[in-house]
Amino acid sequence: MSATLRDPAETERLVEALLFAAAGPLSLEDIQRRLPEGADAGRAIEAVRTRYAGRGVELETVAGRYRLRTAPDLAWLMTEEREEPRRLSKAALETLAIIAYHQPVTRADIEQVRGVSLNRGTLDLLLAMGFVRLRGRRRSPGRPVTYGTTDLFLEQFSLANLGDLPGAAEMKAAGLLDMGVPAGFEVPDPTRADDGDLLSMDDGDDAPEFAQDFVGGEEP
Amino acid sequence: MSATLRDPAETERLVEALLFAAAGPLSLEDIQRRLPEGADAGRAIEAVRTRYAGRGVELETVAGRYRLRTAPDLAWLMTEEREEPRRLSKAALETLAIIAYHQPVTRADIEQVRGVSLNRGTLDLLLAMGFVRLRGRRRSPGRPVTYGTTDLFLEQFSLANLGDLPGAAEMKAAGLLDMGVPAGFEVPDPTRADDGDLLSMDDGDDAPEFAQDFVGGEEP
Amino acid sequence: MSGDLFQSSLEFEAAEGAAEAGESLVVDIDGYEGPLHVLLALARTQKVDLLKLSITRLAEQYLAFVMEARNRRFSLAADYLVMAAWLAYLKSRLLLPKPERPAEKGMEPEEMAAALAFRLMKLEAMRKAVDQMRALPQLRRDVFTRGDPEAQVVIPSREIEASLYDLMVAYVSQRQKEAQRQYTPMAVEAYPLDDARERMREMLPRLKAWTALGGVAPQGHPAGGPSRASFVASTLSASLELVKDGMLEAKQLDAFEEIYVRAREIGFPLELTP
Repeated sequence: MSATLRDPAETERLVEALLFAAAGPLSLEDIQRRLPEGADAGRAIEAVRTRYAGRGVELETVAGRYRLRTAPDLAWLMTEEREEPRRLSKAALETLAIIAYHQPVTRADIEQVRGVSLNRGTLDLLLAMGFVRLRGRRRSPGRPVTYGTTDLFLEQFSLANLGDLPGAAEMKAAGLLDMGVPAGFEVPDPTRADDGDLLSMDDGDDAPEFAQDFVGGEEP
Repeated sequence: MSATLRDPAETERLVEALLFAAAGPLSLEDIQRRLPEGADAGRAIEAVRTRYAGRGVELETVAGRYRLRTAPDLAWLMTEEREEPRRLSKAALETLAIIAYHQPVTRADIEQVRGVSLNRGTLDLLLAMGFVRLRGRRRSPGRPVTYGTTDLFLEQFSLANLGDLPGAAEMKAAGLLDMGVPAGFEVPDPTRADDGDLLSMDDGDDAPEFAQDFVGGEEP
Repeated sequence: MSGDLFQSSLEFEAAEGAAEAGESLVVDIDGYEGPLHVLLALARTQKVDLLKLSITRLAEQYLAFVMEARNRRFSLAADYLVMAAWLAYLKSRLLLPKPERPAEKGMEPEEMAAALAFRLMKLEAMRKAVDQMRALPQLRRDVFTRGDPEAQVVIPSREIEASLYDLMVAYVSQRQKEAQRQYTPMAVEAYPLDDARERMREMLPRLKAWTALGGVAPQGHPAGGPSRASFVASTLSASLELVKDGMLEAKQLDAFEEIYVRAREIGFPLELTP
């Protein structure tokens, strides 16, 4: 085995792997120390430098230490890509969960479950991302708008339909309902909610005249 | 400049740099989207794969996406980068294997294969580690929740897709991945002998095809 | 499925050795997940294709295992005993001559044996799969992606990073917080005045000397019932009624001071001092 390891081509492979996986630049000593006895680190480093010259990834020497980095002329390709992963805030995820299980829900319903007032931006974000939609107005004083989830929501969570949302039994099975839950804790079945109980969006009290414009087709 | 960018060698450089700078595996679309118009991402990826074959760093397909990683035979060299693996119990590993090879599976399926009831913490741990996910419900009485593996599972085990699970093809050919055969094992019950009922998995295909299984399935 | 690739675990070897030794079966029961795992270990000692397994022999081995475990006072879980009973039943059905006409319902013993063999094969396949999965190159154990975290600037994900599990956790935590916020006032139980009156009347003979009202009123019970304050209040009300009836005297040295009561000699008229 050691014969193979003194093989320059093999040593080059090792140096390549070390440089790639290192959390920062490595010195000649760092590399030599980690190579098997008898391997020529210096020569291997130069071999790696030659191999990568002109490629998309190059060997760079900084303050006497070595590292692999993307070629400087490709910086344009990289800078554009500094995008944050779309991560939902805790508040947004919690709001989404309540809408999913309790839909159709009003803003007040959500606030009641969460115990804090709902930041306007949270709901807007969920609407803008396409996970939440308006579902109609509730037949109750003030005719509040209700919210529900969209098909995109189902897609995101790989659900065939709302009936596939995990219920209380699964929450229990997943160990989430061990403590602090009152007797009679129930998870509503979102499929039971029927839009038939809701008024159409244009029926709101707070925009009565304006709404008429949109009903157009139904008017004689 | 655009002439240069459609040059396959240049596209290869760009793909190399993108893969090198990526925080996780990139899909073909991820790469194509970032390349200039007209560049052939697929061809460039294959060129990179060929170029790196046998080197200390190689191109690998995991969960249908691409990443650069150190060559598996150099594991011995990477002592300083190695993380202490999180130990999974024998029960957890067996459960993970059963889910991986049979997905989508229910809790009852897992228990049937192992002949013991599933410790509550086992599935929770796999869910919390992100190796297992909820996949939907089976269309059978009680509508039990089914489980499957995640992309993270494939990334952890360096698998291009579920079809690459070791021995999966042989097991399937030998009928070992069917759930229905051992009817009547616990209690002889002629009504259960009809394995047509028991085999009806959600997507009707027990070959673990990695796809967004439930997306666009049925409308509520 | 040959057993060659199967990597024997230590417990497995223990059972194997034990089974070959026949009577002197020594097993670490804790090493097994369940009866099926024991059966698989025992079946492997027959060194045949699991489909050609002698179920009767397996049943005997298993029954010996259970017997031995019980002799050694291992407490066996119920499912081990259920399996033993089932195997004993299966064995007897396999050994009995076949009835002239087939049983009207239920499976033939051969089918049951085949089903058992299938389950063992399946479990063995999964255990083999575990070993093979362990041998796969694992991230951060065998293979490594680029190490420099700051240089990783290309972010692949376009989807949001949230799983159904995250959604469930978010939902449950909200509902739990909601439950904690709900305040249900406990119905206050009062010490009935009638009870206090009756009790004071009974106590009168013992109140010859001035006695602090606090000592006269019943102590509250930590397990429930009326509070100490209610006991004191009702006792005071009852005492004042008795004072009015001329059966009790009460005095208080100053506002907020302790109130003292004592039984009044019968016959003394009530003196109303201004």
